[in-house]
Amino acid sequence: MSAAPGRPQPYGAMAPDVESFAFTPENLEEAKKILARYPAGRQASAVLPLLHLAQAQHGGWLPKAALDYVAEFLGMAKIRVYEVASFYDMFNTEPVGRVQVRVCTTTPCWLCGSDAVLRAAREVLGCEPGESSPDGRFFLREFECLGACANAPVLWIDDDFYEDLTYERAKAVLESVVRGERPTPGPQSGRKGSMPAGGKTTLLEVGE
Amino acid sequence: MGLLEWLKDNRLGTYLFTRRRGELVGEDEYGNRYYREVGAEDPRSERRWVVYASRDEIEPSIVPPGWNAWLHHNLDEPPSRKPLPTKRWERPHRPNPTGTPAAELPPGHEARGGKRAPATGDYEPWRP
Amino acid sequence: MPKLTIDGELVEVPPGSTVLQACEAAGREIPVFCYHPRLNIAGNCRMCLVEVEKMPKPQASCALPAADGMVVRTNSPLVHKARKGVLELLLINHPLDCPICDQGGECDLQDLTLFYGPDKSRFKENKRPVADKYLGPLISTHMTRCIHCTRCIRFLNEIAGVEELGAVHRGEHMEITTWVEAALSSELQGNIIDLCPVGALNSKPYEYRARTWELKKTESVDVLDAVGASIRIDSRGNEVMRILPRLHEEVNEEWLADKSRFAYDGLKKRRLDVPMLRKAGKLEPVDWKTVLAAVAERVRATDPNRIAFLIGDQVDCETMVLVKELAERLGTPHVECRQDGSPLGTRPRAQYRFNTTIAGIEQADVCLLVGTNPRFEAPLVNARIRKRWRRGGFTVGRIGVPFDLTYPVQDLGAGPPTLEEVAHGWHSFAEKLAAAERPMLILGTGALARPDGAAILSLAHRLAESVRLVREGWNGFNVLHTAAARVGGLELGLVPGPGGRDLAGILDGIERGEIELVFSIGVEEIDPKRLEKAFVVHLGTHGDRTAPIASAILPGAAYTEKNATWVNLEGRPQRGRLAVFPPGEAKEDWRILRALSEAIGRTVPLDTLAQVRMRMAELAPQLGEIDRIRPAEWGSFGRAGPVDPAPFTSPIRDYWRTCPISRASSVMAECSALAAARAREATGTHG
Amino acid sequence: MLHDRDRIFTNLYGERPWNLEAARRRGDWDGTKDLILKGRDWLIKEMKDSGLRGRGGAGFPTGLKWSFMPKQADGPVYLVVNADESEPGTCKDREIIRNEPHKLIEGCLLAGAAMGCTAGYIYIRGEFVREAQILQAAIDEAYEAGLIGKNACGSGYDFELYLHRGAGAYICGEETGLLESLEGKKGQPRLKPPFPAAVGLYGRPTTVNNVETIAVAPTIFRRGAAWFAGLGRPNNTGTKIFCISGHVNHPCTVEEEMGIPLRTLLEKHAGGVRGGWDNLLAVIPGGSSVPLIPKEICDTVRMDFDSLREVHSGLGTAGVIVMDRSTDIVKAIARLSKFYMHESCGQCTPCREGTGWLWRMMERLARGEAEPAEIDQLLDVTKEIEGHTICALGDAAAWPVQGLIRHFRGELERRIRERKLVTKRAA
Repeated sequence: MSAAPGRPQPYGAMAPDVESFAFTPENLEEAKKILARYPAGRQASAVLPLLHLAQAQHGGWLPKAALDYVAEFLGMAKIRVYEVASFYDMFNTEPVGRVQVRVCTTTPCWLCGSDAVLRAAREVLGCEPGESSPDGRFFLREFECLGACANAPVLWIDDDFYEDLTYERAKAVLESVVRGERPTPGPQSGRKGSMPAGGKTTLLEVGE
Repeated sequence: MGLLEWLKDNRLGTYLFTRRRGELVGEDEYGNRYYREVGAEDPRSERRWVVYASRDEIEPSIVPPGWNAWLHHNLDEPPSRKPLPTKRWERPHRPNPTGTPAAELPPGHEARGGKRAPATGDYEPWRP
Repeated sequence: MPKLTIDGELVEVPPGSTVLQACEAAGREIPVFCYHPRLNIAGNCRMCLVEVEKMPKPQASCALPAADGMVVRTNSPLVHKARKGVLELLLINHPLDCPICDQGGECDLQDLTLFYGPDKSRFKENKRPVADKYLGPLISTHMTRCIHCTRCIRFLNEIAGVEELGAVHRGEHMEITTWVEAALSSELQGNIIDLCPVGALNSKPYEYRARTWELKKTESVDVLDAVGASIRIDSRGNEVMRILPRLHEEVNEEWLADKSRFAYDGLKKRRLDVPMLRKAGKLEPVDWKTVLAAVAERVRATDPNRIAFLIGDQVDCETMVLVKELAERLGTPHVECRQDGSPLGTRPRAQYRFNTTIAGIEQADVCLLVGTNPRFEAPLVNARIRKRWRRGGFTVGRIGVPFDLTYPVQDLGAGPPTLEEVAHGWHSFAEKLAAAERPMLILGTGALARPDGAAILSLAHRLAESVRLVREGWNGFNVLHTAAARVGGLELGLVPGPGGRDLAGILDGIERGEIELVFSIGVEEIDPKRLEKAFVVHLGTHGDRTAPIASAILPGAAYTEKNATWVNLEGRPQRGRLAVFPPGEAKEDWRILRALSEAIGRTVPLDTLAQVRMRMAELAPQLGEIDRIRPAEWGSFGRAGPVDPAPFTSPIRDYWRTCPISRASSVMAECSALAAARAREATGTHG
Repeated sequence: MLHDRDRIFTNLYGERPWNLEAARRRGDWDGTKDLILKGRDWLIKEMKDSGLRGRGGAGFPTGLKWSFMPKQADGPVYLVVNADESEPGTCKDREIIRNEPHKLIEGCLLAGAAMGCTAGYIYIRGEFVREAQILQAAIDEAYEAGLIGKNACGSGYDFELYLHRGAGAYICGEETGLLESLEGKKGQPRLKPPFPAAVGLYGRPTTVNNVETIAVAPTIFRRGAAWFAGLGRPNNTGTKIFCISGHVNHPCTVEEEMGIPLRTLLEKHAGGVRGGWDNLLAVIPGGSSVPLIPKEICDTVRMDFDSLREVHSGLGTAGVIVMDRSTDIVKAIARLSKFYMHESCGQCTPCREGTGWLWRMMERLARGEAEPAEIDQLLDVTKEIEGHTICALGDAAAWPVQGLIRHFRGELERRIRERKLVTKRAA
């Protein structure tokens, strides 16, 4: 790489130099399946799914080598893949903790107490939003609206939403995650989906 | 220094404003006194000014760097309260001498009685 | 044809026009940042908002198709408010460093703010800082000033064909970058400096050297390749500060290749500024009188048949007129302007010209490249080919060594055998050429400057005849020269006369002692070892390759230092103008030859530039018509013979260093080293 | 009040399985073949007659939108379903996708048939990982049962349906930003014209519809346009899923008739405002992009497109965000400004530069650190953004702030005054 010395690297000095990246055979199979969804000559469409795949394979973040690999896989210019990877919020281009903990703090969740959820996350994980936990296992960040506002506030851990949280419930969920467990996702208040907590007011007469 | 000159330099206005709203913040090694506005509407746009020690010709560059920075809102705390760190190689501040006998003259300047080096040309010639 | 009302005035514009074009047709100026007529429409700066009746919001005129019956207002309070608002938003994060900004004085943002902008800032927050990016030795960046118009990205993607710049991140954190710190690889990258409407992208060599208003602007032409791009030389005092392109639709549009733009620091290095004479094996500075007398004496003492004139790549036509006159008066037939040894003759003229013309490329539908790498030999011609390709329905074939030309190319083969196949119609590409409406062939000098060049030329002629490259109103036969002097030399007939020796003959003659005195008029591309044995009188500008072996040095003027005529590869005569004076005691070349002729006692009776030009017009009337191409006659040329199957190679290995000026330039040296490193890396990782 | 028999989404709460068998029992995929065979014109006419307006926020009549697609097209024509639900306050599509995926898939097929589409793409936001898994499983089920794909439902019509996952960008909910993202680029909205119906996905004619719009279509076709048009009010017909969040006793999503009074909606289904109706401060009635309305308006306003427009707000996505008197209203709106700053794509000037400025000013105003004149300046900046951008995100960022200033100017001024008093006393 012909980098000028002393200039800031977009990847940051922290990023370990990952030499090479390639899909595992299973992921390669999956990647080919994804490619088949798009018309011929439009492989570029698969860039988001493939980056998801690469990020999952590489422990939650995308090294430059992975971006180059995806670019070559799809026949795209590298800069186009870099653009995409930096544009979308779900891609991390710097090393982060493997378990991703995101707290929704947009207005509907904030109204319902996301500050307390964030406080619980800070306490349990021991790091600030945007940082990885001291043991490097978790990555905490604030996220914009997750689209589960009737079940606010929401905590998003890896693939699952934990809803209807309070400080105590968030703490309980996070502590069990830290212990390596996966608590049951969904509303932690015990209600079903987004049904009113006081019992449903509609769909009373719809039978099985 | 007559009142007329005071008016011309607007020192009267500054004097009155200083009396009314000014709070003395500090004084530098030249005796210039620095003021801030009391009760500014917005602390970020509070007025800060200097009343020069000199009674006649005023050279604004006499303001030392720390005070200059404070006047321009680059510092929150005035150097009298929180002195700037000085570097080993720093030389004492002195006002801009341009136009005074102390003015900087390049070597060979007529006023120095020197002789200028001949023009060198602005290209590199080739010599075998 | 849609008819629109613009500020109450009715205008009619061609279908497919935008409202912005319609407004311009009506004489209304619409302020823009992101819009550029030669780039795709981005519509992101929002500066060109106009009010259109029946539309609820102000519309971006650059992106709005003009429709019949539209009523547009460009001057209403709504429009003014919108412009002022957009400018205020552009300025809130733009640093107020105009006093130290290189763009100051020629900045779109400055100008438009003066016209439409707010008078004071209401922004009390902190401005956004952006880290500067490294884009290589040619372009310096100040990304805090960037207004995200994306012109640079679009230029590189669309025109240069090198997808290396992008906008990463989003929202207010969006940044233009290469992502990984890497120099751009395009030969047209300098144009993004001109395109940048603010001071975010600046010329690195020019940075902090001058302010635009102190510069003297001289309109001239470029001679670092054979395209003859129109340039503007900006000078201060006697120093060239920078070189910019000038609009010339038929040649360079508004672009300029990087070598032409950035090699000017070579004009200040290794210059020959005093006459020199070899005394006791050492070159020593002398005065003009001495050197002319010494050379004259030597000429008088030499048999004219043992004197030869060689002409270099950047020599102007005026000088060549003097050469011709002088050679005639001396009675030497050994005059050669084809420094590369190509077999091109002077008649018919079509054999050495780019007959299609550069603008004509846009009409072509099939193109065959033979032994040429236009990306290095003439980046602007390559950009035209790419422009044509982008419009679609265009096939490019190539016979030669594969190289990325920024557009897809069908590789037919590498050497003469493939050309033979196509010429004889055995190859399917021949059918494609024959079936095309406007086919074209571009023959590189790499295919001609070889021992079997005449046979290759003959094959090319055969191909041209068999697929009918020359048709009613169309001539698809083209030679892509790399030397600015070549076409001019051929137009003036500076080739060996009866009994004269050509390049190979002259070099062999030197070897065998049959040629004793060689006038090197700016000759730099011939191995000096082959000239060494003769008494070499070198008229040149730089201490490059020939000067060290010369016996007498006559310091001449570089292209920025004289009023002179060059003929570009299309056969278009163009005038360059003096921007600065030659260094030291150097003189304009034709004057030196004029003085020499007098010293020899065979005075060429041309005393003024006007007289030289009159004589030039007598020798070649077409050279009197500046900036006009007189179509060349077609005929037969070349000499059939056996061909060597070795593949064609481009005469240019290293784009950045091809002439005395670029070889003297440290900027070009840096670019060359970077390109070499890139090539090493590419071969290193991909086998 | 809507009767349960008129509710379309009978499994809104996921009480029963989402799978094909259960969906069939709820009436999905019933007679789909016959509906397709009734032909394009019938389908579009029926859709027009139903008066359905797009459920994605803009409320454009769906039948009209469908009719813009070219009658004859050589080559592919696309249907794209916008499941990039990211508007703060909105969580209806998630419920449809995870509990009623077959309604959506059947809707895709019928909409595709109505417009002659060759393929459909459902663009689901990347955050909905589990939802995407359910939807993919449902699509696989439908393929297996021959309901979509070649000769869908035995009707002779070929329709491919694919799922595409986004990766976290609100702007991809804008239809052209979504298309760009689907093509593998950054989700930066395109210039319009040309509209997607002419030049859309991969340069082909394309219609982009919201999940709810598509998911209600099969029921409309089955029960008839007249049934749907009979619900709600003229020009605002049918049923709508409302998402109620914030300071209510029982936040929920619920399907209701268009035009239901806001107060009824909150009190009947959401258990009322926390601390009683009089404790209400303001409501954002249609997702974060619409201006808020204060209690006086909430007392009487009806929840439909036209009624809310009359009070300078909008129905948007019907994400009702309720705020009681304990709310720091300025901070709530400032948080929305931060949202828009974070989600601005950065393409065009007013939004890129303006959203950040708005947020920073809002943060200061929330603390009262400002001059009274800055309120007007803020309003002025919102006007500089509004209407000057490529897509509607600029407007969406401006409106909440405008709504705040319109209804709570007094509150802003009070904070500035109080802050001044505090600083003066400190000095």
